Amino acid sequence: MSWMLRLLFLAVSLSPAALLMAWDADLSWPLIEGVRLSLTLTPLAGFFLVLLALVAPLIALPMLRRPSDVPSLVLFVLLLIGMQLLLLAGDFVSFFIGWEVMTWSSYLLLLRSPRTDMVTSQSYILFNLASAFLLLAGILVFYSVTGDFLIRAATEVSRPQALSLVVLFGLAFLIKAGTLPLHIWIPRSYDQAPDLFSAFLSGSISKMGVYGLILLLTLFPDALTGFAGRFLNGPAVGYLLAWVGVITSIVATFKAISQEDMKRLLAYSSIAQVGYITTAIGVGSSLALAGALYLALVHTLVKVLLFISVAGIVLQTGQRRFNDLGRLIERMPISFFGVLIGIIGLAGMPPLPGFAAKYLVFVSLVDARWLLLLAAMILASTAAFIYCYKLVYAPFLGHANSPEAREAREAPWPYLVPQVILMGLLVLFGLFPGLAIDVLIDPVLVGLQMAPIGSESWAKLSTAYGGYDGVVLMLVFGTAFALVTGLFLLLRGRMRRAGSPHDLSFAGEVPTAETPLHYGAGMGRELRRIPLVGWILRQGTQGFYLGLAGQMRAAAALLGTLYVGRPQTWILIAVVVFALSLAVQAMMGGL
Amino acid sequence: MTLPLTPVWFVALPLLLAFASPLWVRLRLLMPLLVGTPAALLLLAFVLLPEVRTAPLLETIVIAPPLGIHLQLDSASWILVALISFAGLLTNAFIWLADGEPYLRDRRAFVFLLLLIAGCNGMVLTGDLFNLYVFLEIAGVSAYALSALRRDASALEAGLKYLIIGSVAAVFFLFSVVLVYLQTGQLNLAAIAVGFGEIPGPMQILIGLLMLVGLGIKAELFPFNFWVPDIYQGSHPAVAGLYSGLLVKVFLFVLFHLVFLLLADPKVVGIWLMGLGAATMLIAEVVALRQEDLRRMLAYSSLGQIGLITLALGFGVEATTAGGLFHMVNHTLVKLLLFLTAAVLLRSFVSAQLADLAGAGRARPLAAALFVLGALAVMGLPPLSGFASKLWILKGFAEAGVFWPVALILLAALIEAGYYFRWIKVLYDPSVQLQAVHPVGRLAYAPMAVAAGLIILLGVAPFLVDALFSEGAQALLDRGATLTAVLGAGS
Amino acid sequence: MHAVVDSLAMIAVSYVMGFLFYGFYRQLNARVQRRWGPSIWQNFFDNMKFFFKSETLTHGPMFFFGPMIIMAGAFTTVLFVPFLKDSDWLQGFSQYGNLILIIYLLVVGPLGNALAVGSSGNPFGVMGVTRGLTRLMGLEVPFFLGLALVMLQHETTSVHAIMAAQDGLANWGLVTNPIAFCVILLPFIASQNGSPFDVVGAPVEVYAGPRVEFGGRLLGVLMTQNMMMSIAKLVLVVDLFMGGATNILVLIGKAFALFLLTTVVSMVFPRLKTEQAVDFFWKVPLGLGVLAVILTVWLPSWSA
Amino acid sequence: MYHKTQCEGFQCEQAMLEVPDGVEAVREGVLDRLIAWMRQKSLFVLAYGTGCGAIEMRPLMTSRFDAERFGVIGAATPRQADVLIISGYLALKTLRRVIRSYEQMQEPKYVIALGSCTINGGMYWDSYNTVKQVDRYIPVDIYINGCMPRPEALIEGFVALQARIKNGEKGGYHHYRENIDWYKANQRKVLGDQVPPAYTYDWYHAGDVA
Repeated sequence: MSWMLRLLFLAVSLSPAALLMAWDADLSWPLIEGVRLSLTLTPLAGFFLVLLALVAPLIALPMLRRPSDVPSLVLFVLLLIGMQLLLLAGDFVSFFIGWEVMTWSSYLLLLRSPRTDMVTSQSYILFNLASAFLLLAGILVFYSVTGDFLIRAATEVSRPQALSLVVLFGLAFLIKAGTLPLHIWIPRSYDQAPDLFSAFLSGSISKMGVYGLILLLTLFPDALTGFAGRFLNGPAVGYLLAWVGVITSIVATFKAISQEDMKRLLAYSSIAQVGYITTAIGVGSSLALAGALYLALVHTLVKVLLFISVAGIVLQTGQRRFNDLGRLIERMPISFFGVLIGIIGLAGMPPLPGFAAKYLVFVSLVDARWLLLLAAMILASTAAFIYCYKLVYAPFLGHANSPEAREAREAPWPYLVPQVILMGLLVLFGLFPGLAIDVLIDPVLVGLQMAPIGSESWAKLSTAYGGYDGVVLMLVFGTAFALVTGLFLLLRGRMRRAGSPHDLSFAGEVPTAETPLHYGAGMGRELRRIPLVGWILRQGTQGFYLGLAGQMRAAAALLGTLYVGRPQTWILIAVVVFALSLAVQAMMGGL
Repeated sequence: MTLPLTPVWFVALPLLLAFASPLWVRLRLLMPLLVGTPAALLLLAFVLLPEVRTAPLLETIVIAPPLGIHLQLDSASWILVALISFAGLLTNAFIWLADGEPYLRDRRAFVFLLLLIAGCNGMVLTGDLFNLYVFLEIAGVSAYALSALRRDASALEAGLKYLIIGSVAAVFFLFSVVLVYLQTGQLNLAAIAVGFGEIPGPMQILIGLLMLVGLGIKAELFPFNFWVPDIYQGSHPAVAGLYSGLLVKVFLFVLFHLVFLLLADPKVVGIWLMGLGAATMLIAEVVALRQEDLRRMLAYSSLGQIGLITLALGFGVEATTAGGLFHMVNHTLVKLLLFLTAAVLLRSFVSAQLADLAGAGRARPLAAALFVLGALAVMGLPPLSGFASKLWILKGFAEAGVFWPVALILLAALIEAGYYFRWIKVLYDPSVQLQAVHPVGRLAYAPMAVAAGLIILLGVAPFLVDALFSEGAQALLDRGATLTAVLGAGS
Repeated sequence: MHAVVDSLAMIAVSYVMGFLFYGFYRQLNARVQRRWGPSIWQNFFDNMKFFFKSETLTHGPMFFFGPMIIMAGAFTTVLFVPFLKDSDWLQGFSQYGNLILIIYLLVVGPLGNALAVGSSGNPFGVMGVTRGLTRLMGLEVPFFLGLALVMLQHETTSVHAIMAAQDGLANWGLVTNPIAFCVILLPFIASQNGSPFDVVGAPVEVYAGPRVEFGGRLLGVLMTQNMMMSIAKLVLVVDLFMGGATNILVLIGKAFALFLLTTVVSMVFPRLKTEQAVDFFWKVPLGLGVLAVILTVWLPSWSA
Repeated sequence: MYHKTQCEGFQCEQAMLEVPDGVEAVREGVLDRLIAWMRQKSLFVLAYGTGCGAIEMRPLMTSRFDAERFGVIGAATPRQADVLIISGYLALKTLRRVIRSYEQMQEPKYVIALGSCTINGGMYWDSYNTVKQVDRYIPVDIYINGCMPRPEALIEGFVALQARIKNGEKGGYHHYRENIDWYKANQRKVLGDQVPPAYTYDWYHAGDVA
């Protein structure tokens, strides 16, 4: 029975892939009078469906590990169905249905974690529902303008209508994407969600906000330039959006550095990465969109890889704080490589595809002549090195700081298989930066009626501003590495392994197991002394939102006093209201 | 002898059975009969459906209108009648199958339930103002009694309070009936409708206000609904579910029936009703944020939904009205489901307080899952039925280009999410290991499962029924057709 | 074959230039301090001594591979920077790369080595790495902004194309875009680990910083890559701002001139703390960069 | 007057350790000579200020005496250093650190002991807490006597050390490895259980003395 269930679950997790292969027709389903759901597959949605198809089975596999949580499996299936509906939506109602199914099923999945607390779950669902309801409002405005629910470019829209549409849709998608200052639900929920589900949250669900933002651009062909014209070489409204994205990534990056918990760090890093994507979308040129899609691809692969690795660590050690881990490189080598490849991709280091994505975005910023944005983005992406390093140093290197970390074993194979596959994919895309362009991104750009990037060969990424060759780069680096290592080993003299991890230069002192040798938490503490960073880290939106919630509760208490338990008061109020209405009518001259 | 299948059975059958029941002594036969009556009524409703869809059914009793009494079953009232029978069936089945409190599985309880059904059916069907009052009292009195059935202080207090406020409402309504009769000399609704325009303006306002206060109290509109939480909390949840799911809907329907029938231009009061609806909705949703008792929370949530329906019906456009009617049905299903869940939880854990239910999801997974389903539906999240009706309402507003109700409805839904999800979170609190005190039979879940199944079905395939609601809305809104049907073409 | 010989030649040239430049630097430094100083070959001796130490301690495989990665990164960087203009020689694989790639390659090695430092388990080393990354975060912003001004000026990221556009002194980047040069100058010094931004590896600050655990041959590798990487950066700036070089002597001359400039700046100023350095980068060079953007990008577009 | 005819006490052990004059120079080939030549050109010094002699290190390294001329330059950590300078008297407390640091240095490594205190305790000859004779605990390659020796003397010491390295003479570290048990016994005698942990030297026993 449970065997069948597992098989079924795995089959469903493969459904996005199957859909991608087999989809060739449009479906439609009547809902109520005048509302008909129609399903179709656009190239843009196809791209995000590819991401989903890649990720879903990889996360489903470790979820199946015994003892598995059957409600989680059911909810995950619902979530997948919702997301596929969202991506296949040819009209806004199915889009919204998919969006909402995704929202509530992910919320219920979030509750499956024993760590989720009230503030987290409430902020998750309220922000997401706020996003959904803004979306619904936008859809209704759209409906009142065009007269039906089909997703298509709105041509005859007056400026105020277009503005309200852009604001409503934009806010909805920005909440989902988690840009500042609407991000507050992300770190908490990514942190406290079930470990594997965090991977899905960050890898797939956040991409839906990105999908929405790009979709928004297609709704109004001149959405970015239409309102305020152009700034330098790009759209003026996009300039604002790009700054929102970049500030998001800067702030989130610094917040990430100061975290002391692996999953929270990854959560903030997720916000930062989506910030880059938002920036690229703001630029809006074909180069920039290619960059945005590329970033989305890389971020999906990388974040799923990292979250699964981290889930493996948490599974084996029960620890998630940097200070409680360490030295896992010897105990969990494959997970180490997972995280290593992950952070190389995350940091956008060549030769992994993260670099190709960043390259496209940088070039598009130069092309748009938005150099200040470029500088700000560089700030975020170099500051990201610090948290990337922290992520690999604190759990895997250094000294083991807890008994669990000293005795941990490698994660079970359902955790390792997805990691190995994702590492392979990252290396593949890194070697062939043109592959993703040619196969995944150019069709989308053509579908959006933009100039494709094109690639002369899969090994090459080429733009008007130049490009690079991934295979040559990898070959040169690999040869150099082999050469250097070989030469080094040819030299005379003995290599000796230190007899103890405590054989350290420590100013003549002898460190012991009690000496605090792990620098995991210290990383980022120094940063606070930099005035700008210190200022950023002192800010927060939590106070505002908690205050809002407090005001709401105060209002509830105040209004609640109306509902007293005395019949005489009820009658009194009824009679008084009756009398007052009569009096008012009388004064208005009605009587 | 063949019994003609006419609308009169909707009132007569439950009344007959209820009053005849003391003659039966042997309970074994009686109970299935009492429980089964709503099923028979539901069957009857569906048998009559094809006829109703072609033309409204008029059942004249003794003399033809305008002098005599008549029952009118049109597409709109059919929805309500079917709903009443269905809700009664579910509640009866639950009480019967749950094998719970003995005072509820008693003959008296079923008698009162049947009376309640009879009263509701009567109110919906009748074409006569005074009859309306009579049925209103029948339904009211049986409701008071149902509240007070449990022999303890809180139930008696609830019953007494309900009696007081209900009587006040009835008095207000009776005054308006008297005034109408004085002014027009008619009691038949159609006839009054024809003559209503000739009543002097101030008197119209007075009558309107009296009716509004009377029915407003009963239909739980804002400044008159302060009694609701107390009563819902004091009554047994299954009964409270009937109030919320059934009784209020009936009064609301009556209110709007009167508005659309009596007034040549309902838009005049529509805006005020919309305002009342919006206020009811927002205030109730906000107050619900702090409720710590499941029944009170559901009561406020119910008020919120009533506000939403008022807002939709008050707009008086076909799409919103159809959506509003659809939402009535959905809300009935959902609230029945939620209150029955509350009954299960209350029975299992003795308390309905938030703090005492923490972790209930692990001890009663099915009940908690059904609660989640109900909560999602009541917030109007797809793919459940609440979404379809809400979408219909919102679409109606959007078509008309009126966006303030849209904003308010969405805001209210967000606030609603604030407390429903709080409850869901607490139900699934992992830190508490809760043990059920009393067992609950598996059969008790059957009625809830039926409601849940319908919620899902109507959510996924609302096109199965949407024509009914469109026709219902047309029937409700088309004053001329009703007048013609009752009074003949010449009037 | 050509590629192999060419690559080896580039590596050799950068190594020789590296130790000679550093030897010169130590001489000059000594003279400024009124000392005789070591011979100009001293860096070569030091380097060779480390390569031939008879004992080398490691802290595990990652500790060993870190220096290998940084060395491979240095080789790769050198090979992706074109040393000469209009020549078949000393080009390496630079036609397969671009300026942004080179900037990132400059960081690959140090990050690889940071793994080794972490693997050693010495907190002082990790502290040094953190400081290094923090400084990188500070310097990269104005540095990249300055280079972006160059990319914008030539509308390409190809170093070859930028070099080709600067024929004749009048077309040197230094002349056509002096403000960009000013923007990158100080970050450039910092990226060379020069004073006043040399807090990262300073012996008295955190016990030699990232290199605390490295000794023997591994330290030799680190020294080598440091010298080669410095040369790669110098040549890059020569390519971008000083019109590149047509033959090796010109290259050495221009690189030496640039080296002299940075050395003089380095020798005059005392060391800054990490956060002071970062703050400085975000105020002065970045402020200059913003000014440059306003002057060279915004104003022309508004007046147009 | 007391006149020493025979060795007595620790002096006998000392005699055992002393390298006879005119040791065989370990010269094997051109490469070794080249390496030795480069080694002597570059001496990285680990200079812990263990005693008052450390005061002479500063003028040595700075402009006036400029040891960098000889390729002598300071190193921050034992891993990078070639020469350990024991600058004056060693207390028991510092001895432990010095041993630890010495063992952490990478071979080839040399020790220069600076000042009389390192030879015989100097003015602290009767202190309960001062190590009187350093080479009982770690091997000393060059003694530079004086209290304190001038920087010129230090330079002379370095030059002498360079000459020894250039000639390919065996450094003190060979001694230390070959007689590790004796050194450790001595260390344990004064330090008790405060001896630095064994993992820095236990590989000596594994053979493979390169």
